[in-house]
Amino acid sequence: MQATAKELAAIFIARQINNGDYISLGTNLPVPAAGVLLAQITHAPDAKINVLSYFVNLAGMDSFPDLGQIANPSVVRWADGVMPVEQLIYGIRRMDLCFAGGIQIDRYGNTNLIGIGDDPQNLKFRGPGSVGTATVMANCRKFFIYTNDHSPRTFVPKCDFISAFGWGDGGADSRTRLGLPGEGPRFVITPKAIMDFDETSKAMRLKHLLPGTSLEELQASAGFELLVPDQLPEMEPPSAEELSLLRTRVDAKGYLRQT
Amino acid sequence: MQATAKELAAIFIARQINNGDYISLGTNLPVPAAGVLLAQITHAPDAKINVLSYFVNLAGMDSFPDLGQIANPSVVRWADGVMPVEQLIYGIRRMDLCFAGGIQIDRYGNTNLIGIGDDPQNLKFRGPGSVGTATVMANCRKFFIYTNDHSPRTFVPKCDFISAFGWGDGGADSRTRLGLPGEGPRFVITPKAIMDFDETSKAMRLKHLLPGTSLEELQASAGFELLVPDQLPEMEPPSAEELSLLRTRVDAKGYLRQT
Amino acid sequence: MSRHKVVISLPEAAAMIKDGDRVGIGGFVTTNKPLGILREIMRLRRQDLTVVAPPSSMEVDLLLGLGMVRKLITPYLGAEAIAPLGPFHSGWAGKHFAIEETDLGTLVAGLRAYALALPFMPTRGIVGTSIASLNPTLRPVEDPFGGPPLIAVPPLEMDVVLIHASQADCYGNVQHLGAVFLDPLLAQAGKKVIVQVEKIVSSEEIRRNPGNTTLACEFVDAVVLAPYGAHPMASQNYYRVDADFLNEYVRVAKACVKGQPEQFEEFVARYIDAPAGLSEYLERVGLERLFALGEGA
Amino acid sequence: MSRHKVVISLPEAAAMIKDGDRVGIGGFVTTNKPLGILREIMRLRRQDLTVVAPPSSMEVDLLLGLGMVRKLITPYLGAEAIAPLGPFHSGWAGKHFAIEETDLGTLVAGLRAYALALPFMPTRGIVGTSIASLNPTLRPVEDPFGGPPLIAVPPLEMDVVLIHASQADCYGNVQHLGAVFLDPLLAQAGKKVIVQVEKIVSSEEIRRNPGNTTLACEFVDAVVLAPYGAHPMASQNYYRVDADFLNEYVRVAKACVKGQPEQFEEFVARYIDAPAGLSEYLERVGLERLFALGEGA
Repeated sequence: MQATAKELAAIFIARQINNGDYISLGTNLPVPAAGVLLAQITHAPDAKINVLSYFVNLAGMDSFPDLGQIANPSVVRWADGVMPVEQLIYGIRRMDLCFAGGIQIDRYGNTNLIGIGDDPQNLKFRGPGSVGTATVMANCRKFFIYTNDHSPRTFVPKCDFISAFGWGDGGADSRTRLGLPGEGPRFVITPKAIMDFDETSKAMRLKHLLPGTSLEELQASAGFELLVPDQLPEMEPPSAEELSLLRTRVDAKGYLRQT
Repeated sequence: MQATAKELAAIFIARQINNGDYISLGTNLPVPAAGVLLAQITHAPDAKINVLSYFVNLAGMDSFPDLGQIANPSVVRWADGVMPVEQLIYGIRRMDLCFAGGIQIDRYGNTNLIGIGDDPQNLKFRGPGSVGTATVMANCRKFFIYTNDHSPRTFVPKCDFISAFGWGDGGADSRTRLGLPGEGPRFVITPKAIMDFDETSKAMRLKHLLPGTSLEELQASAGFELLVPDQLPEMEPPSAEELSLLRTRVDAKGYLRQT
Repeated sequence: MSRHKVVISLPEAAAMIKDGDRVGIGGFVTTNKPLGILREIMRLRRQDLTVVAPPSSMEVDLLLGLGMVRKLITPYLGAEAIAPLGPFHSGWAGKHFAIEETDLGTLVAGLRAYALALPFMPTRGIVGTSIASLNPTLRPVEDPFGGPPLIAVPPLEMDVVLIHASQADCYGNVQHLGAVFLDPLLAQAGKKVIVQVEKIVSSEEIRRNPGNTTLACEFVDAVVLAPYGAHPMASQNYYRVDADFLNEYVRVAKACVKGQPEQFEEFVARYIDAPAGLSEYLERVGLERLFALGEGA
Repeated sequence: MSRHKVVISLPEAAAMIKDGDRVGIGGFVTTNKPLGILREIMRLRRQDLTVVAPPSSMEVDLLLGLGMVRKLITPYLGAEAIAPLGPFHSGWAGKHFAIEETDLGTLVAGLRAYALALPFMPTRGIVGTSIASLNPTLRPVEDPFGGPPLIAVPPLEMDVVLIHASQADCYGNVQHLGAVFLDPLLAQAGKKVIVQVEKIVSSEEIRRNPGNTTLACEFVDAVVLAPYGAHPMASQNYYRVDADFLNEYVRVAKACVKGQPEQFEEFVARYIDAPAGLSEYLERVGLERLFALGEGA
């Protein structure tokens, strides 16, 4: 079986992780979770993974129980430590990588978990809330944005509300001007494509198309003009080992193989 | 044997403690420690005692090992919990009573653990430092000052430096003006006397003379004019039970019976 | 004199919460939620509550649906993959209750400011976000060292904090035996703190491992025995979340928001109003179902 | 690929501290002091150090006496009843080294500001005291909610933090098995963190009780095996403070401050410069003496 787009997305994420990185894994983001786990059992055995209240190292895991629920209590079997939730924030100086989702994502990598509408007192749709994304994405060294819904509903020119600041209204100095310590969003990852941000304008830019999506289709999937570079290399294909480990030890239940 | 002045001081302290008070016990203050322990085994079995890193309840103790070293590791045998030192400050909203010492104490209840001299770069004598007294005395509901050295060397008109703020330059609003949450120093206790503060001026005022010290002698023991009320009642004498418990269960080694 | 025991009954605990109170709720998303006490308050339909909660779930959505909440302060309401959104939270926000916008860092800053008796804590975490403009309690604050301005978070006050934990002694020393979430911080910042536990153990058992104590009695005003008291949420070391129960709730609550309140009213009658206490509630849920939520079941 | 072990030798640990570094020292007064690593640094006479320490004792006084410290930041230096004052601290302050005046609350605020990546933390704790005027790094800050002004404490930076604990695994997960003092905060705020331990245990032993882990490997860069490494200070669960040794130190240090350095120089030669490593130091102290410091001895 060929690698699915979600599998490729997870493999892309895995390859971005450096051995020794301190990574915080939020809940309900199975593709980023798969990427981090794959990195841990391949080239990043020293990656330090925080799963809500637990510090874990999964280098020795035979297989992971359920990607659909990363904050599974059974994670405790690999726990080196238990921590109060404040620790997430109090130890943020050392955090290298986090993941943000959003009900809206705009062209400058701002995300919205607050709600949709003009009037905050009369929203069309109230989101679940910012969780810790505002403070964590402001501070942690870098972050990736992930969503399963690559459509103009999610990819909007401007978020109705911003729960986690990306590059604001654009510009390489948009974070430093506000004094935000973190280096900001690095990639936006979906089952259709992988995007980064233009170095100067910080507008979202296509990096890799994932299988099953054409450039035309992708351009129609966002409510704003996505930058497309002259050269659009394909993502380096997964090795047999990456795919095999992903399927047997990280995602045995096949969450990423469902379409 | 008659009660010694130190024993009376400890009994006075014990009587000020309400059942249920949350009390933090600093180190190297055996008389206040004895007072708190005596209260715990008589009328305050629910007093909540913090000894540095431990939360203890000593209501069931047979006898206390060594008043000279209250932060004795053996205290852990009565520990209900262990806490990081930040907890002292982070949980300060609930703290009812603390004790401060000082190499200088002035007429408005300010204390100095920093040093003696005019020039901070060239002190005549450098003290051990403020420990936690600045922050704790600013915040905890009330505090008592204790010293063994009731002499003009310690009791000065004005501290060379202030490590814990009492009533500043005097006046009942001297703390609220600065926004300090705690109600300030209530008593100053020594083996010679017990003092409180005038309600309006907040100048130090004699409350009880302790046995072995005359009024004249006491007035010569401070480098400032101590207020003396018209009525100077003696401290209510210790009951046989108070003295017996103090000697058998709190201070078996007789620290307070040495002169 | 002997030590005073702080163990009280669930109705006594509920009596400590008044109309108009600011109520803190411990636990995290679907774990360690004090539903034993909360159901008692729901039965009494306390009004005009301000709810302060770390990432929360259907227990808060139900308070919203019962019309008990005036203002909600939580960084998240949902049940992750089981149910990403609370029906009343999503549908009624701004209409039937107000939201004081926050995130985890802002919540921690406000609670810490209160515990430390400080008028504010600065944060950089929400600079540039909508939280800074949507939440009217926040103010800009200059950096006295010359950097860009920050946001000042005022103390977050709570009249009563409700917590669920594994065990406590009768004097109020509590042990979670697992993750503590934000419970210690909530306890430090609460004016009154009530902890419901699966089990009351001896003082000797607590003192055997004082390092396991997560809330010393300094920070606990009352303890309530509430076995299975977190149901339908999970209780660390005891049982998993009852996903079927949550799904049933989400179904009837969604219908209610859409104008069909009948099934929601039945649900409330059956699980909140009719049972005389925790035991009757648990009997209605059914022991077989409860046992099936245990580890390995 | 297998996991990288972070265990290093004492000389390797000492090589991580450079002249001019800001060094944090864990523990509390006379307990859990990282003397194994400190003695290595003393032997090398590192210069121009800025020392950041929670309530500290003779280990810091000795650094002062050896002329290694440019600036000292500690709320307390002494050994309680054993020796209320450090001779070099009392006698040389302002003359041979500078003091950045602080108290426990101010220290915690500065460390927390650094860990949180904030430009300052406000405190009310030193308003009205001399600390606010003696410490030039502090600034007044307005309360944006209209109350009286507070003091802003800037981030307290540390290049290396040295900690002593009971045990760790080879990956850097540390367990104190007792009080943690300010060690977790120091570790969160340190750029590099080195922990010396009485015992290195297996990863399985750590994972048996992950709740006992006080510093997860996220906050630890290196682990050093140092049995009896806190001597002459106490080590929780292992041995008490060696009061005779401290008294000897105080005696020779006092004489040195008074202009008679010979005995202090002998002391330094004997215990710091001559021993080739921890084992030789401990042999000079004598095993019988060390064993007598154990519980029940």
